[in-house]
Amino acid sequence: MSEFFDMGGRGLYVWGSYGVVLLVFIIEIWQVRHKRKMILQQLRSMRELGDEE
Amino acid sequence: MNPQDKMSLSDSLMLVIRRDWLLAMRRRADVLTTLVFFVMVVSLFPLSMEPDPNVLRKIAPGVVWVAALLASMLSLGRLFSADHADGTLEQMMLAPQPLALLVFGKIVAHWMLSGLPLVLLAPVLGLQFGVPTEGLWVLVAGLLLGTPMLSAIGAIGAALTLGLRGGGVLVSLLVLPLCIPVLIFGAGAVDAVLAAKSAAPNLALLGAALVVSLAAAPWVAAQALRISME
Amino acid sequence: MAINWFKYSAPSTFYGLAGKIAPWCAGISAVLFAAGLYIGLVVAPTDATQGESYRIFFIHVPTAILSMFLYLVMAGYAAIGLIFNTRLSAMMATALAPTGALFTFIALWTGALWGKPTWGTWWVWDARLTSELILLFLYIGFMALHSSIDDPRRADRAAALLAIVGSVNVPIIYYSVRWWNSLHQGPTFEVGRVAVYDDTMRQAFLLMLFACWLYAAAVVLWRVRSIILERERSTQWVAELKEIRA
Amino acid sequence: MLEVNDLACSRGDHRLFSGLSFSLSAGELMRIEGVNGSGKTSLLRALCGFLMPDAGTIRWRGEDIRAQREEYHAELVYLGHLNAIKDDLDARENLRINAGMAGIRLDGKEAVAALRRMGLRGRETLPMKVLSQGQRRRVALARLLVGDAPLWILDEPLTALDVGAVGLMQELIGEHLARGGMAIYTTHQPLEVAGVTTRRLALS
Repeated sequence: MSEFFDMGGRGLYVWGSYGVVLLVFIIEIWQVRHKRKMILQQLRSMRELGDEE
Repeated sequence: MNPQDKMSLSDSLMLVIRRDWLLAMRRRADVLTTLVFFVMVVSLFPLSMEPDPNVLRKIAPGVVWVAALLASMLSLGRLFSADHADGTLEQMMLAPQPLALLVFGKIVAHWMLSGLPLVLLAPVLGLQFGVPTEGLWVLVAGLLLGTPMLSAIGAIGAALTLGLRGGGVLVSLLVLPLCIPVLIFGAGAVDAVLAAKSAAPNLALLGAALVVSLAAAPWVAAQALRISME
Repeated sequence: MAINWFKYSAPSTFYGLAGKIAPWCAGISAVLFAAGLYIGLVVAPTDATQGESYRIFFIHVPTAILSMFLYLVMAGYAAIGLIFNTRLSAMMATALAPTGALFTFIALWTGALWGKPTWGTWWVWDARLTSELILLFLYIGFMALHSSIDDPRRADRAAALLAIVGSVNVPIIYYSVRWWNSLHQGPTFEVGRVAVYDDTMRQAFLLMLFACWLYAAAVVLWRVRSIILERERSTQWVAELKEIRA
Repeated sequence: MLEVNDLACSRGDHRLFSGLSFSLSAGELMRIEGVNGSGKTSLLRALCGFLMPDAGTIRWRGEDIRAQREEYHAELVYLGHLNAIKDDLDARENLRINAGMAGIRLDGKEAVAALRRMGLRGRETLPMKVLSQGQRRRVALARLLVGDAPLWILDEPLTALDVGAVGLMQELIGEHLARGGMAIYTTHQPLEVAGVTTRRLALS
């Protein structure tokens, strides 16, 4: 197992690559979800203001 | 109105060029600023390193080209912004001539005022860097073919960023990547001569790119102006 | 039976459609990633000349290919939006840009991590890495222009024109950089070059390529749903959505 | 001559007006009315072809204006909020260049005559910098005196003008209509031409 993570002494480079990819994907998915949450919230509050009128 | 009072396409083109020239002559400081900026950027390089003549000769074409690129970015902000601010651009778009033609005129004027002076000054700067005579000729030839392209491609960026906050920085961000081939071929031509090879392929590619960009860029910039003026 | 494409080009229809397709893309993408990573990192044999570090290939090359592909797709949508004045196309172009830029960034990052163990430098001025760098500038330019224009319609149209000009320039830039590179260093020095001699290598590469592609599709569809809501906020159909009434 | 059919325009994603139809023929004068932000300027800009309408058509002599841009522009004079005047040039140079841009060759004498008609005698060769706002507006309006374009589109032409100049404008528009021209304008000040009924178009 440790041999697998060592990658013939190149572990830092290989895992550095795949790790950053994972990180970027997580950030992007979080950002997309966050954006959706914000816009839904905004639309709901717009709707509530509209109902009061 | 008499028919001879109407203006032909070439008359309109000349009018735009003459107008921009006249306006620049009333404000010579703007033209000089660009030129001084160009000289200053080029002169900073030897000061930032050990002035080894061999190294200087090697980096000279790249330095001169990068400085020319930056200097023409600097002057791009003025290409349409003054005309936009005072309403002249609206009138230009309502001219009975194709807008692309008038934009072409503005590109030519911009090149004569900001590109041509750089071309004329470049050999002097080349001498400072110890570039041999044959290299200087190729440098001038390359700049002569390349700087009109910078004005043409730059016009697209200037038209797209018309009237925007921070337009000056944005225009460089948009235009510089598109100008990279010009830089590669232009500086490559001088490199080739310094390495005792022929500069012809580089210059031929520059020439071809010049023809294509002068044919396409005014039209694209005209479309960009229409979008920006909406 | 003819499909009515115009029906799907209406933001209101596409909003629902995208919501149905995106989870499938994401799910299949996850399965393909799992398979591709297993084959690529465990099954595929060690490369004779580059050792284990060649395994970066399985992520570097797919993201590099997709970064260029996404730019062309983005420019295509932008062109359709500019010519036919369809609002949805412009929204798709806007949604594609961030994902394309991130793929470009990944290609650059993994390229640098490949260069270090293989040639001893973090950065090589080879054709692919240099073009990727310029591509990143083009993506950033697109997003910067779009976000600095307040009027959304002008922003769509101006950015579309820029994307089209950029897509004409991408091949010119790529070949000029390649040509410049061949004069100075010779073509042997290229990141991403691996002699694929084993079937498992090919399988892993294809799996990863499709996984990345579907990932991009899922994220872009999700993002475009938010953009649609934002741009259509004053319409009746948005007000009637159940996620807003709730 | 100018026909507008079912026109709809918006700024950004905000709809200004829709379903607007009218036509204007030789000798007619039309005033666009509406409160601030009702889209008066946008309508005029759409009529010039700057602004792409969301829906509807604008025809000149029976053909869409976008299909015949250059021909249409030759028959149109537009004066907007901005004067299109360069501070670094004098009044005569400004007028000659602006006329040239509109495809009209103007010699020095003709330019001076037009400027004098606008009440700028003695100011013809002064740099624009030293002229007042009203005088600059007069230089811009002098564009109306050169050329023979039948359609005038004027956005707030009376801004910064004194009483005398307003009278002059009324006179100029009257002459233009008598020649078979047509004019469409917006204004917040009274502008009536003797013997012509002004048609009114209200934007809400």
